[in-house]
Amino acid sequence: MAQRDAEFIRRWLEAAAEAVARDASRLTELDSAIGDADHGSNMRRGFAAVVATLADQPPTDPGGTLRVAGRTLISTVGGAAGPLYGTLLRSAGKALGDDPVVDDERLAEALRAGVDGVASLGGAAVGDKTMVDALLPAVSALPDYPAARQAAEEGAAATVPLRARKGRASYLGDRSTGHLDPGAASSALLIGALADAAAAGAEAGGAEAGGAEAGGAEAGDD
Amino acid sequence: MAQRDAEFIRRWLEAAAEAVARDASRLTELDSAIGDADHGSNMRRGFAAVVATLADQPPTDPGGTLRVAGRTLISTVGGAAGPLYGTLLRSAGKALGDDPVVDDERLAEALRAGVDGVASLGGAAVGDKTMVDALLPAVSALPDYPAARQAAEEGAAATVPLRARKGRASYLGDRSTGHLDPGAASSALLIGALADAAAAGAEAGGAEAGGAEAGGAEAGDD
Amino acid sequence: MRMLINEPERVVGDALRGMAAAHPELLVDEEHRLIVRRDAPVPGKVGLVSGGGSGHEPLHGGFVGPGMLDAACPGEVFTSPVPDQMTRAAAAVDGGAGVLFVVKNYTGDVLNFDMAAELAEDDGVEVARVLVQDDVAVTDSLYTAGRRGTGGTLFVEKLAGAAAEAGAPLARVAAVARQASEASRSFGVALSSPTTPAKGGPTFDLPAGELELGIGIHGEPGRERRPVMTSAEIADFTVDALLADRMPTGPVLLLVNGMGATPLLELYGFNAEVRRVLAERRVEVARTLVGNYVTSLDMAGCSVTLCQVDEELLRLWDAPVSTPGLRWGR
Amino acid sequence: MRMLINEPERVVGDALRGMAAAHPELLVDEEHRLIVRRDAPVPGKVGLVSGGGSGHEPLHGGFVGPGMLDAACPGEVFTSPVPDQMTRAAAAVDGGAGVLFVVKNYTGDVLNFDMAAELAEDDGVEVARVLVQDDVAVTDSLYTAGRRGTGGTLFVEKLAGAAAEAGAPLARVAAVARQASEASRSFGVALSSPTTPAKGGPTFDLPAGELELGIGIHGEPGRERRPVMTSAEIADFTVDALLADRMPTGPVLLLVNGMGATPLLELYGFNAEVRRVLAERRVEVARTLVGNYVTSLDMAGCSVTLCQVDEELLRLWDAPVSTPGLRWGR
Ligand SMILES: Nc1ncnc2c1ncn2[C@@H]1O[C@H](COP(=O)(O)OP(=O)(O)O)[C@@H](O)[C@H]1O
Ligand SMILES: Nc1ncnc2c1ncn2[C@@H]1O[C@H](COP(=O)(O)OP(=O)(O)O)[C@@H](O)[C@H]1O
Ligand SMILES: [Mg+2]
Ligand SMILES: [Mg+2]
Ligand SMILES: [Mg+2]
Ligand SMILES: [Mg+2]
Repeated sequence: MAQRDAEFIRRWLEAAAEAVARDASRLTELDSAIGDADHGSNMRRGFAAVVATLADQPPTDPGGTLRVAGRTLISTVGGAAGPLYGTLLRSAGKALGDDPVVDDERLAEALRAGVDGVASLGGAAVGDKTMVDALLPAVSALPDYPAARQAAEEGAAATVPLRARKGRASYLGDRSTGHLDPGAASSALLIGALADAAAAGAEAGGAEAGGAEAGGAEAGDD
Repeated sequence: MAQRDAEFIRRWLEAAAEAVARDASRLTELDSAIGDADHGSNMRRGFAAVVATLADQPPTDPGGTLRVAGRTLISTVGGAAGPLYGTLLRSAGKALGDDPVVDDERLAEALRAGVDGVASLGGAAVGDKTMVDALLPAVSALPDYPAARQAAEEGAAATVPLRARKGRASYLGDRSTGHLDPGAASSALLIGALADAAAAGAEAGGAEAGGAEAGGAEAGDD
Repeated sequence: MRMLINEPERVVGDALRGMAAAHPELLVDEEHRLIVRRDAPVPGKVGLVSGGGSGHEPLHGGFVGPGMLDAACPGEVFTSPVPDQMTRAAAAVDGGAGVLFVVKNYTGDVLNFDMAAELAEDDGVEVARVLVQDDVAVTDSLYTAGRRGTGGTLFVEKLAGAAAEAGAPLARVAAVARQASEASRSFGVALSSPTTPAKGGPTFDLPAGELELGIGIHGEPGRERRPVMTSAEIADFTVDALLADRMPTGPVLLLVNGMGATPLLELYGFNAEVRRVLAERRVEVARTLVGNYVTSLDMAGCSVTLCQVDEELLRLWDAPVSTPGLRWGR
Repeated sequence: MRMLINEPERVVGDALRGMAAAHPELLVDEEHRLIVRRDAPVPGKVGLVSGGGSGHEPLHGGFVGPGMLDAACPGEVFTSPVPDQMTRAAAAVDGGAGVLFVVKNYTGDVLNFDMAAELAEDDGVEVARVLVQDDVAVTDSLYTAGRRGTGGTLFVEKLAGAAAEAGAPLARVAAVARQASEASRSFGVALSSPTTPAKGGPTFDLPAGELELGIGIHGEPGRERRPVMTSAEIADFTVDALLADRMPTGPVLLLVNGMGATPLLELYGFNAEVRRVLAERRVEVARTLVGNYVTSLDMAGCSVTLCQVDEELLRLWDAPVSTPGLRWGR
């Protein structure tokens, strides 16, 4: 089973930042159909801040990295997504403690704790048409990363026919059906980035060695 | 030479009211190109008030009818057109004094005095792209009514290439060229209505006998 | 482009610089995104803090000053501010009598303010919170995030602000705010979508000849789309919705609010229709406010808020207030 | 339809009914179309009367009250009122010290106010008149109807209103008004056309990606159309146009005015840019007002007005005013 260090988490979050930046206007578009047209810019701003913070003062353990990233999201995103995604990462980080390296099973458990944190903070269950619809099946599939990616994408897609019961889409009542939930869409991006990071590590021959990305060069520093 | 009484003036102003109401949105459209999009509703409101006032308390002489109509325009139109058209009719009415009947030559002179009043109040000369461009050639052609109509229409059409020097179209500078002046357009309607009234009288065999209009039934009352 | 901006990312920062320049009587902290009463903290006075996404101006920043808020925390456009702002605001305005957070009921606002309250209490500041949830367009609130906070926020901030200014303790200021919140009901109608900087265009498409009933203040589509209605018909529909939810048993404060792009001329005409319906339904209007107060950027449309008042609330409403957006008395 | 109205013909009457309901402190005469200070005529005080087409609210009706106008005459939308209104207003506010007409320089306003002045003087009321003609976008004023009156009107009405309130005689009030008028310069920019009730749609088509420079307040097209500019570029262009026409030699009052549909958030951001340019050009700003004060229905856009003040004008500016649209001091 692969071992994950701070560098792995950083690569994940950098990949997530890229994905979110690339898809920002799609996320905002989704949010304008059933929300307030800010989800893309919120996520881009938050993840750009995460990347900057981690580049500036990189924690040396995966738990610390997740906690710093979570705190950064809370301090920069705002809206519903800020506290929720911030809690996802912080709760996962807390579950990992200060261990310098963790295996995939520990990481999966930590992320499940993170999603529990999201669900308990936001009070949303699967089927409420929120990010939880993508996150919960994804972390359940971990540590099988490709399965997690697929579960997240399917979970997100499954929000389309739903009537929202949480968040501002819920104000629309029946008019919320027929649209993809923007938070579920961004969750699928985050899980996809995680799977990419894992795949890059695997390609490079296992452990936490860097992938093809620029960040990979620093993989051995830790 | 035909004789004109109060009834003739009333028929003219009723026909003018009809023409202005029919073309109100065209006048407003013209005014929105180089003005403030109110000329049609201003003229419709004012002439409807004239018709109502004259129906209510009809003066028995043409001069009095013109003066009442002019005062009504001043009290109901506002904008530039109100005082200007009001002055046109009032000055013409003053020139006619209280004579119960006047001939076409007197009426033509009175209307020339009215146009002088407009020009001196507004300070506009022919070529400034205002109602004067239609009014002045028209009253010069009187008492040849068909020629007056044609002169008004040509005078109005001639405003198209001009750069406005008076009224709010002048603020546009060169951008005022290429558009028909709304006040010149409404002046052509008023002169057209006058020519119609005269033609209706002539058709009915001269003097001030009524035309085909509903108002014609009352023509003998006066 | 209908927007007078530099770049979408700079909108809120630029606005704060401009506010600082226009209002020397306020302390505007662009870096930390705070608008604070210049004499804060006022010793012994309860501090009143609110905030929310930007784009609703004058709410909340324009309501900072004697008799109303002590501090406002502006978020990005239509995005709740972050907890750091509110914690800092609480520290800046706590005069030893504690701080009241006035929170519009949106998931984001609630989560961020709650996190901030925890942090502020860790710092030794006593914090109470009142939720504004006045929008009757949100039905089935059991199956939603609950009712939204909209126009009623103005009443809560003004009335609680007057109570705080008069020296009431935290529990009392919070009770006034809660009473004002519970007594407030709003309903909104959009005639156009707002243009958000992030999207660079309208949030939703509203074809000519249609309007949205039951909108919030974030450019979300409403509950229902209908062919255009006259001002009189909109007043009938709106007031009926308000009275069906809560029939006042005493005099009310009336807010006829523009969403940002509806001219005052039209709002006053609409007020005439609203007053007609209220008179027909025998509701007594004690005070009226007509204008663009709780807006949604450049959205055309309006909302109506009723807030039932007793003698004390009416006295608090009439009490002096001195802010950029609301000013009267001494 | 972006309009909250019943029928186009009823807009002004409906608005007056709604104003009457919202402002018991004013006397609103719907039949004769007048908004009058309730305690008018104030014995011995000069009466200040203004008016113009509707659609510019809060100008002028929202500026009636102690410290500003004694009466306002609202015309139809974008149409100067008729002489009967002004004559009646003059009679209603003449406290024996005469009446000053504040007239924006448009052919219609000038002609109608002049007719009214004649009639009022026939009735024994002493009338003086001051023209506001502050719009620097109108060049070659020899070949035009002269400069338009726009944002500077607010300064003239406030400063002359304060002088009248302080008991100055007619000649002095007129002199203050004339000084304020001569010291004021404005320039406006449209990001969209207004929607007029009479037309039921926009007055001009402004394609996305373009703006109009040098507009007035009646939805007339401007002098020039350009590709969109940033807030900073618009501020540079606008302030340059103002300073090229008149470089202040002392402190100025600054009005950063919205045309009706530009959000306060954007106006404040624009104010930051205007202040930057003014600082670069070493112009000292004594006071700033940011908001929708001299509007053009639901037009998006802004205008900037500078009014150079001496110590006395500044004192008059700071003097108390109590109207629906402008209120401060005691
Ligand atoms: N109570 C909740 N629980 C879980 N997720 C939620 C909840 N409320 C909202 N969300 C998620 O947040 C997303 C919206 O995020 P964002 O647009 O950034 O915030 P806001 O709604 O405040 O504008 C929604 O699409 C949804 O997935
Ligand atoms: N100084 C003037 N002399 C003569 N006619 C004028 C003058 N100024 C304006 N007009 C006429 O008035 C017309 C505009 O009338 P209207 O739209 O009702 O008034 P406003 O310009 O006040 O909106 C113009 O098209 C022009 O023909
Ligand atoms: Mg959102
Ligand atoms: Mg016009
Ligand atoms: Mg949001
Ligand atoms: Mg006009």
